[in-house]
Amino acid sequence: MKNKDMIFALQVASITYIWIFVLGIAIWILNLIRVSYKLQDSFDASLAISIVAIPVFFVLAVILTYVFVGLRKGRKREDAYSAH
Amino acid sequence: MEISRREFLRLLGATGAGVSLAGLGCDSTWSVPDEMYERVVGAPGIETWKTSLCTLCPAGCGIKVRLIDGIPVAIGGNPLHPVNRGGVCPMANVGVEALFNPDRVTEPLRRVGARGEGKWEPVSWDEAIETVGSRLQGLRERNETNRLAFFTNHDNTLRSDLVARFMTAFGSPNLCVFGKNNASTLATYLTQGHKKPLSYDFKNIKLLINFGADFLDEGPSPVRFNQLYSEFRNRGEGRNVKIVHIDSRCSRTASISHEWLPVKPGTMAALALGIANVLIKDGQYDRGFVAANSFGFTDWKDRAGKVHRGFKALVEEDYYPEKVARITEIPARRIVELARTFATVESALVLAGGQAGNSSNGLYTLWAIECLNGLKGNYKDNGNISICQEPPFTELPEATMDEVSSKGLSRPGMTRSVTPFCFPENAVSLLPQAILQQHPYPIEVLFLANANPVFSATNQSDFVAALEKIPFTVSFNSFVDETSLYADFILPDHVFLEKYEVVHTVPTVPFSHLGMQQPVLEPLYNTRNTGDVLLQIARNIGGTVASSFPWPDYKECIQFHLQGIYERGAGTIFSERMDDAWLKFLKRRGWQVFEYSTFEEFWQVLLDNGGWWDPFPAETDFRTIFQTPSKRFEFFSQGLQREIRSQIPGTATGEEIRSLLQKWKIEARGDLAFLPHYESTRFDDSNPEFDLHLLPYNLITNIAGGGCVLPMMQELFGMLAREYWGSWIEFNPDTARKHGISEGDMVKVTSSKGSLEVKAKLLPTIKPGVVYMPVGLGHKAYGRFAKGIGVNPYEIFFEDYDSIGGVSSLTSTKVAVERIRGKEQA
Amino acid sequence: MADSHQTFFEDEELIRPIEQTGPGFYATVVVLLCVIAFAGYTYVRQVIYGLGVTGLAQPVSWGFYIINFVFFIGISHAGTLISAILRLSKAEWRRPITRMAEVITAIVLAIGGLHPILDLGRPDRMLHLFTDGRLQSPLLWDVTSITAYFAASTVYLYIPMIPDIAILRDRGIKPRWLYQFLSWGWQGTDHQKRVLERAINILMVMVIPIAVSVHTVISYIFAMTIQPGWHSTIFGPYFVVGAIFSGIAALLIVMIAFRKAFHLENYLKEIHFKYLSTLLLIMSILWFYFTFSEYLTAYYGHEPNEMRVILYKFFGAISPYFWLMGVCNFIIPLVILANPKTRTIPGILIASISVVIGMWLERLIIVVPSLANPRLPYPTGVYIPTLTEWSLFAGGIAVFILGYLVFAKLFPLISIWEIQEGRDHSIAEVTDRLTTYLPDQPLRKL
Amino acid sequence: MPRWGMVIDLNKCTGCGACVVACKTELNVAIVGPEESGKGRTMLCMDIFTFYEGEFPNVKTRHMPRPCFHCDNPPCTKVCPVRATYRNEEGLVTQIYPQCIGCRYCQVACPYTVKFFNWSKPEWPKEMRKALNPDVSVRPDGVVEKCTFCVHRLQKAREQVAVENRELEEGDYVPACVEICPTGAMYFGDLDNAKHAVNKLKRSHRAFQVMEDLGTEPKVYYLSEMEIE
Repeated sequence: MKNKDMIFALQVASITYIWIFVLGIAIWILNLIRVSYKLQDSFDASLAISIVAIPVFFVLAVILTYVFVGLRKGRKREDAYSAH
Repeated sequence: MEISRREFLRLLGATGAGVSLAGLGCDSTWSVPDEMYERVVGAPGIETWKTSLCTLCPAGCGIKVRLIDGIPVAIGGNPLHPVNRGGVCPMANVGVEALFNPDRVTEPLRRVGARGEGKWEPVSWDEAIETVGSRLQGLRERNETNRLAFFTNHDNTLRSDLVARFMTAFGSPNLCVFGKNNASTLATYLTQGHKKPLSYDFKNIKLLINFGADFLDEGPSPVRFNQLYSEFRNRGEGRNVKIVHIDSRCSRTASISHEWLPVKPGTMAALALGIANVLIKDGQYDRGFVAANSFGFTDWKDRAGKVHRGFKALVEEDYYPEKVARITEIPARRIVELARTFATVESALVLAGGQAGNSSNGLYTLWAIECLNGLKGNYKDNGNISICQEPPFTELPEATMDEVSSKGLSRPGMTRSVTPFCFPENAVSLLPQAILQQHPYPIEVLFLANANPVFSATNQSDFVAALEKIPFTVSFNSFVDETSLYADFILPDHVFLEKYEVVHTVPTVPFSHLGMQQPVLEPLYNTRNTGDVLLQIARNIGGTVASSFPWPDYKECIQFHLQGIYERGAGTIFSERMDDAWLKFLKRRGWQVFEYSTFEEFWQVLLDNGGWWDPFPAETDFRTIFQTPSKRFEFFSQGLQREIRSQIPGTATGEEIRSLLQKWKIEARGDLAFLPHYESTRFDDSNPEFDLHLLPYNLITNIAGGGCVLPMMQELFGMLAREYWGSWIEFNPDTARKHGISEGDMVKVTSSKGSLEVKAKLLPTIKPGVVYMPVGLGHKAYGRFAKGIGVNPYEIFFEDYDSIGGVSSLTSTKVAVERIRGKEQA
Repeated sequence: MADSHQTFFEDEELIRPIEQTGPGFYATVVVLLCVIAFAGYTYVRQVIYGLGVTGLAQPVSWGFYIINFVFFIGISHAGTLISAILRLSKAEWRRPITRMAEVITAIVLAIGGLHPILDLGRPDRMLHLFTDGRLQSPLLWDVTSITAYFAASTVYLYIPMIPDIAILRDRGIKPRWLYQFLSWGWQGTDHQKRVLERAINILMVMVIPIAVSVHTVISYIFAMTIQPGWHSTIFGPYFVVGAIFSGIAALLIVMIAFRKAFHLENYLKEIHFKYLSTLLLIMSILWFYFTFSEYLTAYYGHEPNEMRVILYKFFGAISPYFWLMGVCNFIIPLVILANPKTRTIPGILIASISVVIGMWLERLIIVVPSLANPRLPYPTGVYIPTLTEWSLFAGGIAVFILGYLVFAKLFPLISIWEIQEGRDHSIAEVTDRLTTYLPDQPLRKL
Repeated sequence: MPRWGMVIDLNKCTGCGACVVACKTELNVAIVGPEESGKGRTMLCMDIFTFYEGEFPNVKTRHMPRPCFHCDNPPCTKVCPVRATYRNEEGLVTQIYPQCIGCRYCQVACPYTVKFFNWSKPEWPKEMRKALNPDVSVRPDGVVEKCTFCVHRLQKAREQVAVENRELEEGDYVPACVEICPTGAMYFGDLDNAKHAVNKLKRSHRAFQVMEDLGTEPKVYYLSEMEIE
C-alpha cells in the first residue's frame, strides 16, 4: 500500500533524523573540545561539560529508537488499522 | 610560535590593511564606509608627518600632522615647540575635523535672503573682491575712511598686525579687537604703566596663588598650563609648588590645586587685600623692593603738598582678616594661614584671571591682586614677572598714509564717543550703541574676522540690531557663524591646516618665540587666506594703501617679517632639546647654534621644525618693566589719576572727579579711587526672586569657542561631567535641595534677560548660592554639529560693565531656577 | 471509524475540540497572527537598523530579551518537571493535567530558547556558535542544556501521547497520515504497553535533572560573572524555585482557560485546582524564603557595590517594580490561597496571573539593577524599552498562545488513555498501594 | 614574551581629556550624535572618572583616566561564547570584531564596564570619512568593542623593528593616549622588563590597581596623588 510505504519511510526518516541530530550535537561538542585544545582555551572545562552533555542526548536517542522500534515490533500481526 | 601577519590580524581584530577584510570575507557594506574600504583594500598608504601650528585657539600650539597619502588623519603635538612641548589639547587633536567639516564655506558667498536668514549664492573671488574694493574706494572718495570698522578677535598672529596695518593705511580708527584689552591688561597698565602681556618665570617658585584663573581650560595656553600645573606637583621632594586656587567653583584648575578657597563671587579684591593686611602687619613683605621700586605704599605728598593716603594705611585700616572673612565668606583663620604661607615662602607668585577680571569691580580686583606680587617684589632682576618679548621681526616702515587716510585716522573711534568708561577702547561691547546712534558718524562697511559677538556678547541682540543697520558687511570666516549670518559677503578663509601663519608672543611665556603654521595640504575648497585677500583689496584700492603693502601675498609678508630674525641671527630654530648650559655657553660667545647660508634654507628648516625661539630672554631692569609716571610699581596709580584728568577739560576739580566717578558708578571717593580697594560688586537687583548668581565657565573642549566646528568636541563637550552634546547647570546640593531640584532634572533658569531650559547637575564643588553654566554651546548657526546643540548662557546674562575698564561683567547675573520636569521624562 | 470503541463515548468531550472548530478559534488565530506579524516586522527592522532601535544602552545592555528569555524558560518548568514529579510520585490526580503542563514546556521552551537570538547584535553570525563556540561560556552551557531539555521534553510529551494519537487515527481524523505516522502502529498490545511504560519511566527520571540543570545554568549566566547582585551561590536553586513557581502559575492559567473554553469541568475538577494551588502557595513561600535569604546575606554583608544595587532595588528608580514583585509573588498568593474562602477558581486565576507578572518582574529586577549600577562611577543607567521590545514580547506571548491552540486542535489536551487507565486499573491499584502504606491489619487487631 | 601594561600617574594627570579624544580618533570610535548620546550610547574606549570626596567646602576632586585594564585574569574573556575576545600571549585582551556575534555577555561581565556596544552603524559625514585612521577598521554595528591598547601600533612597531633589524624597545610601541598625554602622566611598556619604566613604577609605594580584590589582576596601575609637604 502506497500510503503505508510513505508512512514507513517517514518513520525511518525520523529515526534517522534523530540520530543525525544527536550525532551532530556530539560532533559539534567534540569539535569545540578540539578547538579549545588547539587554542589552549580551557580544554578541561569543555571536556567536563561534554561528559555530561553527550550521554544525555544519546540516552534520548536510544529511548526514542527503542520506543519506535518496540512499538512497531509489538504490533499484532497484520493491519495497523484494526482496533486492538 | 610563528604566526603570519594575516593570522595575527585575524586574531587581533585590528584590521591593519585589507588583509583581514579580504581574509575573512567580511561584508564591506556592513563594516566599512566605501571610502575607507578603498583605502584599506588599496595599497598601503604612505605616511608622512608635517609640522604646523594649531590656531583653533590663540595659543598656537606646535603640532605634527599625520598624513596618509597626503590626507591629514591625526594631529599630535610638536615636541620641539617650547610652549606646548609636544602636548596638545583635545581640540587640536581632532583639528582635522574642522578641515573636513561638511558645513565649511567652500567658496565666496553673497547674501540673497534677508539678513540672518542664511541664504547665499556663490560668487567668484574676483567679483567679491571687486565689490568690496569698490565699496572701500567709495569711502575714500568721500573722504570717510573712518566709516570702515573691523571686528576681530584678539590673537597673537601676524595677521592681527596686518589687519592693524591695513586699518591704519586705509585710515580708520575703528579696529575693534574683542578680548584684547581686558581687565588684566589694564591692571598691568595701572601698576606697571604698559599694556603689554606679562611673562612669568615659574622656575623657582614655591607657592602659586591663583585668583580665579582657569588656566587649564582657557586662557593664554591651556596645554602649557596643564603641563606646568602637572610639573608644579611633580618637581620632586621638597621642590613641589604648592598651588592655592581661589574661586567660587572648584574648576579643573582648582581640582588639581592643593587648596581651594571657595570665595563669594566678586569679593576677591577683599581677599587679596586681606592677605596684604597680614603681610604688612607681620612686616613680611619685600621691604627692599617696596621701598626702592614702588610708589604709593606709604602716605605721600604731591607737588602741591597735599598728603595722599598710601596703600599701607588703607590696607591696615580697612582689610583686617575678620572683616575680609565677612565679605568673602572665607574663615579668617584660613586667610591668615594663607597669608603667612605666602609671606614665608621664599618665592611665591600670584596669578589672576577668569572671574576676578570679569566682574563689575574687575579692574580694582586685579589691581589688588597684582599688589600682592608688588608686596612680594616679584619683579626682581632674576625675577618672575616681566614683559613678554616679541621676536626680532624686521622693522616695518610705517604705513604710508595720504591725506584721506590721515584724516580718517585722526577722527575719534566709535567707542570713545559713547562710552561711559575710563578706558574706552575696551568697551567693544558698547559698539552697537554707537553704531545705532550713528554717533559721531555712521559705520558703512564692516569687516568681520573670527569675532562672533552675536553669540558671545551679553548684549547680543544689540549687535544684531547694529549689524542690520550697517549697509555693507563682509565676513572672513571659514564657517557661517551667528555674526556672519548678517554679512553681505562671506570671503571664506582657509582652515588652519591649509595656510601660512605665524603665532608669536603668547602671553605668560617667559621667552620670545614664534610658531610657524604651514599648509599641510592644498586647500580643499575655493577659499583664500584672509591675509591674501586683504593684500589684494589693498592693491585694488591703490595709492598709499597699496604701497603700504608691497608683498604679493601673505606668505611673502611673513617671510619679510622673518628676514629680520634670520639676519640678526638671534635665538634658534626649534631643535631637539639641548643642554641649557651648552646653549648658554654658545650665546655668551655670540655664536649661533645653527647657521644657514641662505634665507631659503632658514625658512625651510623653520617650516620643518615648526618655529623659532630665543630660550634666554634679554635681561630686563625695572626701568623697562615699570613705565608708570613714577617709573616704579604703583600701589597708588598716578596713571589712573592722569587718565581721569585727561577726560576732564582743564584742571580737574575734586567735584568734577567726583561726578565722573559717580558716572562710572564707583563708590570710592578721593584717594581711594586711585588705590586698589574692594568695590562692592554690582548685581542685577531688579527682581528679588532672582536669588542665585549665575556664572559662566569654559571647558577645554571649547577653548575660545573653537570646539563648535569639531563634532568630536561637541560630543565630548562635558566629558568630565559626562554630559555629551548638551549644556547643564551646576548646583551645590544644598542650593538644589532648597529649590527642590534633584540630579538630572530639567530646570528653567530665568534672568531679567530671558530664560533657558537646561539639565541640572548637583556637585559639591560649587559654592552654595551660586550656579554655573558652561559656555560654548547653544549656537544658532555654525553648521550641523553646532546648531541647536545645548543652550547659550550669554543669552540671559545681565548686561553690566566694569566701572573703569569697560569690560563686560559676567558675574552680575542673578537668576531664579525652577524645576520643570524630572529626569525620567527628560 | 465505524467500530468506535465504547470508551470513545465516555471521553467524547476530549476529542470534540479536535473534530469541531468554531469561529472563535479562527478569530483568535487571526488576531494572534497579526501580533506575530507585527513582531516579525519589528524584528526585521531591528536586524536592519541594529539594536539601536531598542531602549538598550550603556551600561544597561541587557534588557527585555534577556528578561523574557529567563522568564519564558522559567515558565517552561511548569510542565515536564511537574508532570515528571507527579508521575514519579504516582500522584493519581496528575492524570488530566500532565499533558497540558508538558505542552506548555515544549512551546515556551522553543520561544524562550530563541530569545537570545533576538538579543544578538549580529544574528547573521550565529553560526560562529557552532564553528567557534566555547564550551567554557555559560551561554554555551545554555545552548546545550536548553537543547537537551527541549529534546527531552518533546520526547516526554510525545511518547505518552502515542496511544491517544492512535485513538485519533482510529477515528479517522484528518490529517490521517500524520496520526498514522505519529502513532507508530500503536495497537495497545501488551508488548507495546510494556515498551511505552518502560520508556516513560526512564524519561521521567531523566527529565527531572535536565529540567533542574536548565534553570540552574540560566542562573549561571548571571552568577558566573562577578557583578554585584548576580554573583551569588544560591542563584541556581533560586532560579529553579522561581521557575517552578511561575510554571505552576502558568499551568493554572492554562487549565482554567481551557477548562472554560473546552468545557473540561468534568476532567479538571476542584481537587486539581486545590492541589495545584496548594503547591503554588508552597512555592510562593519557598520563593520568598530564597528571596529573603538572597537579600539578607547581601544586605548584612553590606559590601558597598552590593549595597548600591540593593538600595537601587529598594528605593531607586526601579523600586516600584521591586515592591510590586513582592506583592505579586508573595502577598497576593498568600492572601488568596491561604484562605479557603478565596481559594476558588477565580481566586486562583487572580493569584496565578499575579504570580506570572510577579515572576516576570523578578527577572527584570535581577537583570537590570546590576547593570544599571556599575562599580565604577559611571552614570546610573536608565532602561526604557521601546516599541520594538514590547512588540517582540507580545509576539512571544502570541506565539505561545497560537502554538497551544494549534496543539489543542491537533491532539487532545488531556491524556485519554491515562484517564482510561486510571479508571480501569488504578482504582484497584491505589487501593492496593494504600494498604501497603497502612500498618498491617493483624498488628492493629492485636 | 612581553606583558604590556600601563601606569597612570594621578599626581601628574590634570584631567584634560586629551587621552579620551586621542583614543577616539585613533581607533575610529564612532561619534554617535546628540540623539544617541542622550540615550547613553556615547562610545568611549578611554574615559575619565571624576570622583568627589567630601562635602563643600572641603571637597577633593580627583580625575582618573580609565582605559581597558587588560586584566591578566579577565572576567570578560571567560564568558565569550565565540572566542571573539580573548587574552593573547602578550597579555592584551583583544576583541575580534568580525568574530563577535553581539551577545554583549563580555560587556556585562566586565566589572569595570569598559566595553561598549555599537548600537547602530557608525556614520560619518562623507567629507569626514577621509580623515579616519586607515590603520584601524571601522566597526560594523552590532559588535562589542573596547580599548585595544592600540594593538595595531604594536603590529606596526614589530614591522618597523624587523626592517631595522633590532629588538622591540621601550617607546617603539605606545598607545595613542599615552603618546598624546600633554603632562606625561601615562607610561606604557613591558611590565616584566626591568628596562621599562612601567616595571619600576608599578612597584612604587604609590601604585595601586583598581579593585585589586576582584582578582582580575589589571595590567593598568595607578600612582596615587601625593600630598604637598
